[in-house]
Amino acid sequence: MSHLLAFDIPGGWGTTLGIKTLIVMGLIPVGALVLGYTFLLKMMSHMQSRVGPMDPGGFHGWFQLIGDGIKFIQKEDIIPAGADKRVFKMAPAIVVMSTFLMFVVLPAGPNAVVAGALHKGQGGIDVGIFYALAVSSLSVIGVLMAGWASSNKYALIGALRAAAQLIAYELPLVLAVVGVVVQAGTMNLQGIVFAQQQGKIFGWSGIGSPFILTQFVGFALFMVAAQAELTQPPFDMPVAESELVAGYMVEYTGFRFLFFFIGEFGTAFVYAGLAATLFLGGWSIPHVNGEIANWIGPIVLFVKIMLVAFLMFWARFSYPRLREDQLQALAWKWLIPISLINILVTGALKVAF
Amino acid sequence: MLLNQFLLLSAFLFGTGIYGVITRKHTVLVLASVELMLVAVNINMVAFGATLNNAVGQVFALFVLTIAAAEVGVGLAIVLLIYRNLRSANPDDASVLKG
Amino acid sequence: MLMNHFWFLDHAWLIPLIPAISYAVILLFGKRYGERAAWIGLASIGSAWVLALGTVVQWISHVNDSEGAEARGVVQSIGGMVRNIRLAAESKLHVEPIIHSTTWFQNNGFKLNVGIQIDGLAVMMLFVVTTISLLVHFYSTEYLKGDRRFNHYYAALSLFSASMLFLVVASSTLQLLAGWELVGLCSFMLIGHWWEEKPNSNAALKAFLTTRTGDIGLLTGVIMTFFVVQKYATMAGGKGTGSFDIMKVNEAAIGLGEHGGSKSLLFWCAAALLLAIMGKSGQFPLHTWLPDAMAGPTPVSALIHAATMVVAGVYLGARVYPIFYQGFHIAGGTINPMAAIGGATVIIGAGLAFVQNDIKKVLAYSTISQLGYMVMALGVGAWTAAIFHLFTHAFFKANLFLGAGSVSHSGANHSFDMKHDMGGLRKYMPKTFITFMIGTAALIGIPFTAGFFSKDEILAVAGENNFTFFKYLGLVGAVMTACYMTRCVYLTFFGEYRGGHADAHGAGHDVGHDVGHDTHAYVSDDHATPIHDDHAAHAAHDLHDAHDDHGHHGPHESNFPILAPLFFLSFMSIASGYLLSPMLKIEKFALWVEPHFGDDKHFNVFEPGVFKAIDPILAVAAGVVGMLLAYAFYWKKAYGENITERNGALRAGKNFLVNKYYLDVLYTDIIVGGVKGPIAQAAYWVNQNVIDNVLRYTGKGAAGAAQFVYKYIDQKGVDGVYNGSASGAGALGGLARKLQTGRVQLYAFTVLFGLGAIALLLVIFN
Amino acid sequence: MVAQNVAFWIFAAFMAAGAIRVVTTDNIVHAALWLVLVLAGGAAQFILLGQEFVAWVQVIVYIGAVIVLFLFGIMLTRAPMEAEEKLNNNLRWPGLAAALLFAGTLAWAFLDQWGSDKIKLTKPVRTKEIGDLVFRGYLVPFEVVGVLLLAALIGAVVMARKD
Repeated sequence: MSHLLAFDIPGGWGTTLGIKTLIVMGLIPVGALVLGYTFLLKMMSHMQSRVGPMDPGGFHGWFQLIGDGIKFIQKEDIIPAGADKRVFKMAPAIVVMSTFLMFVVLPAGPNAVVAGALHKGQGGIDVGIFYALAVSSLSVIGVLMAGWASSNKYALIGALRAAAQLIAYELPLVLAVVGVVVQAGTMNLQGIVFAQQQGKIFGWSGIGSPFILTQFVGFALFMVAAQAELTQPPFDMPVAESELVAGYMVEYTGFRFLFFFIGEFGTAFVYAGLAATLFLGGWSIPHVNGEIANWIGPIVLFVKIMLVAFLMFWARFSYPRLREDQLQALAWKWLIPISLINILVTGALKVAF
Repeated sequence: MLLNQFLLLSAFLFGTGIYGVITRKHTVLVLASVELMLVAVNINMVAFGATLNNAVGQVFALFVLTIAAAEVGVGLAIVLLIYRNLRSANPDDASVLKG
Repeated sequence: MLMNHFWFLDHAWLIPLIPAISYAVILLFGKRYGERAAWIGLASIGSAWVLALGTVVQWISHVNDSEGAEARGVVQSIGGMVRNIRLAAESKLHVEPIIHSTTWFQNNGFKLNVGIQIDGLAVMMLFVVTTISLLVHFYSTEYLKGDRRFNHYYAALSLFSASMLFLVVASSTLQLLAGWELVGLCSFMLIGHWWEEKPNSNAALKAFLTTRTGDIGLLTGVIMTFFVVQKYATMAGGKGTGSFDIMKVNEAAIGLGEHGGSKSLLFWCAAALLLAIMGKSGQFPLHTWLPDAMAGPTPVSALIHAATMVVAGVYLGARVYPIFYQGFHIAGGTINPMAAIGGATVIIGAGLAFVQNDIKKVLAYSTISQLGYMVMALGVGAWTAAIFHLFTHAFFKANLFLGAGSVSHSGANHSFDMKHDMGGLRKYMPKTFITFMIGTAALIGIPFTAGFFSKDEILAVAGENNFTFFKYLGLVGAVMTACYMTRCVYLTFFGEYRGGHADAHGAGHDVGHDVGHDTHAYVSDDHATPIHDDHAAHAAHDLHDAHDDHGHHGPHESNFPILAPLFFLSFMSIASGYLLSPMLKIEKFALWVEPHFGDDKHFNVFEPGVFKAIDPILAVAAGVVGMLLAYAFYWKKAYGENITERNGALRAGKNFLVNKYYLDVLYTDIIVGGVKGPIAQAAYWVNQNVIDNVLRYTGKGAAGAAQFVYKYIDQKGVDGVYNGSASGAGALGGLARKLQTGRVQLYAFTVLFGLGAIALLLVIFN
Repeated sequence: MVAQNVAFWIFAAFMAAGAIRVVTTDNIVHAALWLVLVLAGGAAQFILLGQEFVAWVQVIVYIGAVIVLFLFGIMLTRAPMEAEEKLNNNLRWPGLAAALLFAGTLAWAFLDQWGSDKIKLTKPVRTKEIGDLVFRGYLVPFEVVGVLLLAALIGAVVMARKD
């Protein structure tokens, strides 16, 4: 049974690949739905005193999300007359694909890495976090394609805003991670987890060395930048309903819109997972090793993801939208210099100690 | 795998890039064709690096990538300037030097 | 022991760091604190001063410990702090410097080290720089009160001190270069402190650009030092790797010189570095920036002239002295570029000081002259004497400059014009007068002041090393020094007070002092560019004037922040001389500052001179002669008033000096002006009668010939050829023009196709 | 090795098709998107060669930044939905000649020189090796490239700003 949890599936590479693909394709929507249900529907309703999402199905509006899903799927798939059909159809798939690809390197236990077979024994691919950030940048292409192919001014403006925003915030995102990488001495996510689990703080190994304690600046930068990458409030100019009527998604209906929805919340899920892995120790609990770690790893990771996601959505539902120039100024004048200084200080301390 | 299959692929891409540089009527596409040529060069370097079993090829490819990024930045700025001055992105319209 | 013997020496890097931090703090937060920002600067330089004092004490005890053989055990037991103490031949002992360096980066076997190198020379400089800087900081609190950029002034002052200290403790020539450039930048900032007035910004630019000329030399020289090391390492066998470490550079220079390796490399290296010294230390002919630098606030002038900017050049010379010593064959006793430049500067600077009406300019030219002494001393192999003169000169020149500032600030309505705004001030400001007189005495070399000992030392060692010419050159310089300083003192402190009534002055200079600011003395002095309508600039000075309303109530004594540094410096102007005097059998200074250049056996130039009674007698005689001359000339008017106006020869001499040897106007004035008069008359006659006739007949003959040539050869033959080739070229060009389609992509095609064809050919024929 | 060869030819076919479309399509945005395919194929080839790091650098720099800049530039100036009249000029045949000449010469030289050299992959290159190489052996070029990037950044800003 623990074989299955560890993604160490018996059988040829074809079977393995198939099962792994299925696992990922199943997990991402589930994660997206969990986040959507817990935070978008329940948390927001409580915070903002909304009654609608609390109603369907009786207890706490449990049916709301399922109902939404059914509604999206049964709707007609409309493609605007002036649209570039192939590009229009491909765009949501690329956005979702980027999310799926990111998820692949996230470790959920000592052996449980989807992309673990590449270098067995190393646990995951060598450049893990770098890979994740690289494929996360693919979604920009999808967004631009969607915005351009819709043949709609709002969509195009939204896509351009999204592209400018995603490029601007990718820098602090990557640079914030560099601090962690420098401290852990590896880009392998599994290695980063182990570095935190087995690390020491001033010689005391009681709680390991979660990098949130040493890289708190990096954590703050990562959270802000991730928020912007997700185009969530307060950085949601690309999809701003009140100005652009949902931006690049304006022409999408039915299951294509559902794709974007899943992409959005799935990406939030993965970013929360990355933040949990990079800064909170991932699946690990200090001093818990061996077979048992394979069992509780996924649970621990899930709890940490929910913790981080709570922070994300808390910010999302609390702050008003920034202006476009404020958004760029924040990235270029504050986050990037701060993250560069963070790298400098981290490097100096790494050499010093 | 043969080294040559990578080299031939890169030669093909390079040729395509040359064709694009000479024939495209939009400056951005000329830049894109230059990128094709640079990718061809990168494939060459990485293939040789793999043949020699070291990381030097990768390092050079990284330098090429960096320079490509800088080239695109400056190139697009130039394109924007040309567009602003001539209201056209066709390199044929920028023919002040015509004798 | 809580703090080991070497704590201050090991942590000397703190000394430049503290003022550097203060710079950042003042710059970033200075506005918030207003004038209290001065105290940040003062506190930082004060703590740097304390640290420097600590290094002095520890270094001296270190040297003293190393002298006795029984103390060696203690020193060695300190372990890695000192590498090892070697006893050289004839029990002559050079204490090794304390070097702490770390590899900044390395590439292919070459390591770039950065760190600190602390030895007697560096410790001495640390002491001088921090002391003068501390006094200048303190002085400026009063002098610049109410200035419009008070904070920036203090920030720049801090950075100035920091960069000079950084240069001093540098352990590699590259660090030295960095400090050097920073010093240049800071002097630019400070000279142009009141940049709103055009002359000031011009002066700053001139200083910067002139020293930059020299900096080219430094950059070249530093690069060449790398190859000096490489060459030496290669000579020793094996793969030679270059280095920028000063210790290695010095060792290599000595080694190359002793073993006859590549003298020309050493020579050019020394020449390049000499160019750097010329630029920075105001040596002829690159000295012209230094007097213009008077445009800055007076405390800055004191700092520049006594402790930081100009001294950097001499320090460089002392730091990598083996390069000069070997490159210029100083041991040979023949004239070498370094001594020649220094000697020329002594005379030239002193000569110019005679004709200045601006007290600061007198002092500026005096500095040039004294720097000439130092460089000359280095050039004649008197290392210790040069450094000792640097040491004493720092104190008395700072004393004089700050005294001049005091005179101007409190006595002369912020003017520096001695002729028009000063005179008789000894009654009004007796304390300033006394300190100024002590400084003057030291500069002239009155017996038993600091300048007497140090200048005497230079002359004595020059004589010993068979540089007799330079010895007498130095004596002539001493006569001139005494002369112009007596004039300066006379004009400033004796006679009748001439300032105070603006309308009593001629129109030419009233621009200068009515403005109520010292920088304008610069304008009035040149008489070249009287600026009459800079009232906008005056408005900016109003703050100062408002505070300074006493300026209109006649001359009076300065108050404590100005006088305290003066007293201290006066004390040092006398006391600092007693560290080295062969006459009195004191050789402490030589013992404490002599550096270790890596090869004691072959390189030992640090012996103080041997005392011979004739030397001080000559020097004193020179001083007395100079003073008597000036006394007769200016004071008693033995030749009547205005002899320079009446006597043609003297007038010419004076004009020569007033125009600064015509260096600035060399071509226009000499060539155009010299030809006027009798020469021109005679030339005109010859021209009219002889040449014209010859020409006339030659011309007629030539015209005939020319007609023929024109008609037949030129028009038909030559023109035909040219016309033909021109039209041919035109036709060809018309063809070639077709190629210039202006289509970028066609060009790209041509290039790429051609490239492909060449590649194909290469493949085929390979 | 068979699997890798198969993968290579599949990727190579995609890349070739993409490259041809980049230089022939009449829609600018489509051309940029085809270029994405070529670049992604290049990254895939790098992974086949065991050179992971440069593959992902290619993805993050080229696809994530360069192509986005292209699309951005195209859309900022004008983003026509319909195909333009023609995006190729009348230099088609000279261009083809130059391209064939170049590609042919290169191919000939390659075949001549490395006729049957095989790539024997022993182990993938670890990122650590690249770091060591860049920061030790190639430190100076690295610094120079850094300065170049800064210069390009400033240059691009200066050129593109409206005054």
